[in-house]
Amino acid sequence: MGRLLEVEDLRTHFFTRAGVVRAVDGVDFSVEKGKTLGIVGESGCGKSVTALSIMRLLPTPPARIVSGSIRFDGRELTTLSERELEDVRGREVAMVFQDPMTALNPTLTIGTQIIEVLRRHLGLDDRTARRRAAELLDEVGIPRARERLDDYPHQFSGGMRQRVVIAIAIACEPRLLIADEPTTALDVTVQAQVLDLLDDLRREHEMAMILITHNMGVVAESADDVAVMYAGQIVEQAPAHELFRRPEHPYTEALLAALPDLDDNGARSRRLAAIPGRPPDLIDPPQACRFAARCPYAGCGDSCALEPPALRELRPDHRVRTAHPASEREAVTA
Amino acid sequence: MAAYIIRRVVWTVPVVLLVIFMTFTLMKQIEGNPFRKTERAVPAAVQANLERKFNLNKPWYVQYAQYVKGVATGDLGPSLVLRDRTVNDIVEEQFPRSIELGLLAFGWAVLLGVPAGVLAAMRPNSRFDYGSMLFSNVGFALPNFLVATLLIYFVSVKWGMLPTSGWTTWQHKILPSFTLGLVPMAYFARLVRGTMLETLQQDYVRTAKAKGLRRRRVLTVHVLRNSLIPVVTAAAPLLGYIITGSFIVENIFAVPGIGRYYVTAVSARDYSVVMGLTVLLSIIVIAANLVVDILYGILDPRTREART
Amino acid sequence: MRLRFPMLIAAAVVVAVALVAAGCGSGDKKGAAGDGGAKSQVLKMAWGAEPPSLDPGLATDTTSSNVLLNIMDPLVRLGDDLQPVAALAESWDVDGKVVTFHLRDDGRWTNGDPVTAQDFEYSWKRTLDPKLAADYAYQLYGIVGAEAYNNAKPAQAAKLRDKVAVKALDDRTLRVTLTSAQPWFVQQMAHHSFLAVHKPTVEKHGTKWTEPRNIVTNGAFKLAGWKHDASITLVKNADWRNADDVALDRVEGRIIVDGTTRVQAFEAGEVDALDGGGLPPADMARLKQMPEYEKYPALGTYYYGFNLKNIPDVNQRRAMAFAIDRQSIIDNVAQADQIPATGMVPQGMPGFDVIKQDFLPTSADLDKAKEFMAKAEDPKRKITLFHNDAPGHKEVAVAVQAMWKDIGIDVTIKAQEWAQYLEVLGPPPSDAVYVYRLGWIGDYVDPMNFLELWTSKSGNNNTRFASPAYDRLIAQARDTADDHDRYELYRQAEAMLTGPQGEMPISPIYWYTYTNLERESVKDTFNINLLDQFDLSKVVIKEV
Amino acid sequence: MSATQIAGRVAGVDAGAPIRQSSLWQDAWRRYLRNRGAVAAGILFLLIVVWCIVVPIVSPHDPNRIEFPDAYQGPSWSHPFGTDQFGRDLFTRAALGGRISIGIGFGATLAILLIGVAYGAISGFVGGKLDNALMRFLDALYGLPYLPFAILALAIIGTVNFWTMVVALSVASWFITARVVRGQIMTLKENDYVRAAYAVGVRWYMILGRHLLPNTLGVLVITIFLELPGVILGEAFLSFLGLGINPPDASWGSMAQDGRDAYRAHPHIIIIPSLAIATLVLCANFIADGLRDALDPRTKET
Repeated sequence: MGRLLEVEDLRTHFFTRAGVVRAVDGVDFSVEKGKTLGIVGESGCGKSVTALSIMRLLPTPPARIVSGSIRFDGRELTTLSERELEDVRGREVAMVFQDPMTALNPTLTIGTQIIEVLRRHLGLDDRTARRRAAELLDEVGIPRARERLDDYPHQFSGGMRQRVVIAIAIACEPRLLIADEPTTALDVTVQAQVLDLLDDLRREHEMAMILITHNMGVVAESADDVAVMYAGQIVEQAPAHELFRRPEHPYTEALLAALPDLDDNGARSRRLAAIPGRPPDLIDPPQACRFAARCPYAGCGDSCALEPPALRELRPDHRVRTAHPASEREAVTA
Repeated sequence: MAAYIIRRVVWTVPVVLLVIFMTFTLMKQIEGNPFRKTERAVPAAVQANLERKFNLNKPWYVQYAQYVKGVATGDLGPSLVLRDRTVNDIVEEQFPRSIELGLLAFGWAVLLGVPAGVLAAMRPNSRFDYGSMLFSNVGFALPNFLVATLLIYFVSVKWGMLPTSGWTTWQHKILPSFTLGLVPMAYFARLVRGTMLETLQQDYVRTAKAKGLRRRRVLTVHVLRNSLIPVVTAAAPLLGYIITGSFIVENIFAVPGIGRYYVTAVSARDYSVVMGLTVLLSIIVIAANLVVDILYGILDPRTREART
Repeated sequence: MRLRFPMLIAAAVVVAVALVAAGCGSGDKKGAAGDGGAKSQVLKMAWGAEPPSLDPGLATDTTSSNVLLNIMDPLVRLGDDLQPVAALAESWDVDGKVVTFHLRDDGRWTNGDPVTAQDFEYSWKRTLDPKLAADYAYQLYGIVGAEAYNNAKPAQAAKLRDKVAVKALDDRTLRVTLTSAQPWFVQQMAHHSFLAVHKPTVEKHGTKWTEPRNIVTNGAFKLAGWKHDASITLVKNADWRNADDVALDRVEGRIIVDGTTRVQAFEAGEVDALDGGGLPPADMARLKQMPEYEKYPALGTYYYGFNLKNIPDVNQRRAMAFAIDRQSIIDNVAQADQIPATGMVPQGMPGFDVIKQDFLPTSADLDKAKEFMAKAEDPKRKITLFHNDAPGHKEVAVAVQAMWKDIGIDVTIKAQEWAQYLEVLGPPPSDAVYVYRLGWIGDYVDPMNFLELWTSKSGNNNTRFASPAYDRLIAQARDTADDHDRYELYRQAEAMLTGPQGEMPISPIYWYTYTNLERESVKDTFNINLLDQFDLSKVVIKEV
Repeated sequence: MSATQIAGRVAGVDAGAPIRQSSLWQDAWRRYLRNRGAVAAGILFLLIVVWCIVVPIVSPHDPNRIEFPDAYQGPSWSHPFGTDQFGRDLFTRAALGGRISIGIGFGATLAILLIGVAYGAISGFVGGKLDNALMRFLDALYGLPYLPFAILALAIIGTVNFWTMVVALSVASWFITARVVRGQIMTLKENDYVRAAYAVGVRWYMILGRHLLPNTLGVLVITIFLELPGVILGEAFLSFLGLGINPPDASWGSMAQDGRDAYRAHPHIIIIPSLAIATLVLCANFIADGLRDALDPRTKET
């Protein structure tokens, strides 16, 4: 099993008038071919910025990738020119955005919006592209696909629009699909359908996927590996079953504790339960562990309030960034 | 959409009638004798002959009925002052020149204003952005009589590059149309920059980029098209600007159009010309509104259903 | 893509600049100058207005009049001394109230028809026709039966038409019977209202007969083009009776209404002469320095009239007339070398030396003014001054306002646009008016034209001045054929207005001049006469 | 407890209720102060107004006194803007002209607001067929140039003074304002706190006066500065066409008109009032932009 995407020490900062916002500050992860990586975290933790950094879709200025590398299939993305990137986007790596209500151009038919990507990357002629577009719509479960090609986005419901967005994303059979909170803006009833659709498509087209969400339930269902982000950094990373069975980081524990019952379908709609306190200001993050202020175990006489803990591998494939992982904690607290 | 258009068209009829009636009533309120143009008193006999000739001795409702009938059949009546010509003659000969002036002004505005706005939006806070926005703000604020005066002095009188006035060759048309186009130009530049910046931040533009579309296609198909919709909507009010601006520009540049006639006709009490021009201007603006609304519906599919 | 938009614009700018540069390279900037050898006789001039009508019966304004007098042949023109000079009429006899004109036999319409006495009879009666409703029909009221016909109800029109005493005795003899002696009648023939029109053309084309494609004329020039509000092109009429003496081949006229725009066109070399329609007063100081500047005396008086109802005391009126610094207004405000006016009848008018009163000062005489003011009974110290909003009047009003402040009178200036203004002036004038400004430009060369304004029945007497003695003087003058006797009557009349014992219903301010810009190549031959007429057939473009 | 108070309570707990007015305006003010261009424009605008008010009072020159020997002087220490053809001090006269231009500008803008608010409020509040009729009428007239009607109005009134100018400039300029107000009222009407007020039986005029109109205030403040440039330029156009107010008073427009004929020899006479107009218009535009950013929460600063 090869690594399709390797992100190393990615730092994406926003240079604003108020100061430098370290939105992503040293993130490492990789995605295996055909596997799903879930990235979880509260809003503002940098997970979307990470996704947009991979796509190089962040507005520059103010955003800039200050260091790190993103290798896709061995190819360094951070140094590609805009023109070279255009060949990667949509063709090799595609993205599904959070809000289907705004992700589609309201003045163009959805047909046009699918066809343009087919023509761009696959060089199809108009007729073939149109036929393929209809097939794609059909594939993502839109009834009467051929007729609906000439409809405008506002004539579709939110769930249907997200299906269109997904159809656009998979149109050129990309090897990596980044889904950035694909269900957040949708009605509870359609969230599951869209997730299932994504999972099916991933399997069918043998794509790898990065699923970004703030919902542990979503991750539990579809991800092979999970990375938990907090304040611009990954705080815990493990295969999904391992993470859910033996969470190590207090933040992960809190996230999981807020999830009542994994088998309960309603759980997917549950937002993260409130954890007391707020994430730190990313303009001037604390020198110490960024979770320290909210960590119930911090300040127990150790160094974590002064110097930042490193990401360490507790077990094979299970890495965590805390001075107080659960497995080492019993002894102390006991 | 069709029903909407029909309804709008039907609504213009009472509005036009109302405009005619209002103008007619207003004109009747203005004191002054259209037949006394100089110090010389007009003998009673001459006055009576003139009033008979132009039907001014009839009751007002007869005059109004005659006038409405005339407008309906495309006859705006004779001029009370320019005795060799009817209002139709004046409109037919001089209105095209005003339209040409207006279109050229509009051309400047689109040719320079829109690209300036687009470029400024593509590089916000750049020097070009500041420069073009400064130019746009100043262009918007400077009264056009000053602009006209300065342009004529430097370009024509001092440097001798273009004629000072008149409307015959294309060289004659550059300065007046540019002067008149300055305000719409400034307006377009600001408007396009604003809408374009807004559009650039839209999610669907990010989607388009994420699809790997070439930058040119993203900008032309996804950004520009959507940014220009407000520009189309702004065109109708701008028409008003251009028409009123032409009052001064036509006078200063001796453009034989219709704008400056308006002022002259009001002060000469040339009732038929004033009414004819007012009604004509109103109909044009009303028609322009209609066209803009329809265009808007075509450009932005979201509004189509809402209006049927 | 990054570069395309800027490049597009840069390209557009480069192309535009290149075109402009090419355009001015090939443009004939300096007008008629520049071609070697014989001067091409093409005059480029600026007309001050669109002619409202080129129908002699309907025209009322200076521009129409000047175009007409260059494309049509009048019976008589005015010489330099303002005496009548033979034109289409080779001679005329005056026998009391009967005037007989003898036409030349070589008068030709541009379609080849001869110009006949019948043409004049037809034209004058046409002008008087109530159905044509000519504004200037009253110019012909001196002819027996003219006023009655012009007044006619439709039913009687045909009958009254035949009673108008203008008769073509044969093709070349025109006899006119007048209501009184009217010694100025022959000079009046130089006015455009007395021009003939071509009957078949008028009847065929109706109101459109004046369009260049239809018009038939009989003068030194033909109307070759008339783009309304834009240009008027005249070309030499090779078949004209005196064509050999006409130097100009073409007159390319542009219509430029705005004074400053006209001056700019002249200075940029686009036109070689203006039509004397007045230069912007505010720019006069500069223009007067130019070698192309030219001024001509005019028959015209710029005056302030008093509403006698609101300023009843003659001493206050005298005081106000004395407080006006006429010379200062001319030097600082009007600036066109006008002449300080001390009476109603302007300098240059035949008989002026007899008629003139030397009572009013040319500069302010504040001592006298205060003396008069002291004598005034219940002087009005808060008054209004009305003027129309045409250029220049505001400035004079502001100056006079300041001058009257010196004798303790507070003036509120009210500007009104022309039509409204005339309504307010009446006669009788509105009670809101204390003082108003007007001017009078002569129609014909006789003091009568200026003095009859102040008769009690005159439609131009906006002062409420009404004196039976004055009316009698004017009536008497109308029937006095002898110049010397008539001038004496005029002197008495003028004295009743502006003399030491006069009622002072008006305070004259200045006598007009015409100012113009003329290229030095035409300056000698382009001349404007006292009645604001210029004869293009005399203009020659010289080498300078 | 009165019905209105109850409605207030209901409104207070509702999510759609407006934030307390004072804090809304305080927030707006803070946002405005952060916009440097708008602040500079506001200060300049105030300075011009102060100049117009103060200078004629303290000036050593009588603005209407004629001194021909001093005519057409260029700028100097005693006459910072030079003098006009009568030797009158242009610094003082420009300030007086500013009083008139700005006065007419604000007067006409307020008149436009009054008509526009009345029309828009009635249309939006009553709704239904009346609204439909009023709006179709507005649709048709939208963009109709106001200058022809202003010229007609001036001709009818006959004399031109401050008030007739205000009437002339506002008579056909209120269409946009009416539309904006109507739209605002329509949106506000849908708010739950308004519904709640209805539910508890608050009278319509109380609803209009207490809940609807005060909430359009922000839009109206913006509108003032959006309309002001047009009105000031309109007054200048009319004056330039010779339809301005009577001497010896002068607005900037009529001063510029005086200056055009003399511009070749004495350019300062047209340039100074024209630049004054331009500066004022520029300031008003910047202020309007600043106010819009400050009062409209949708537009965020970048």
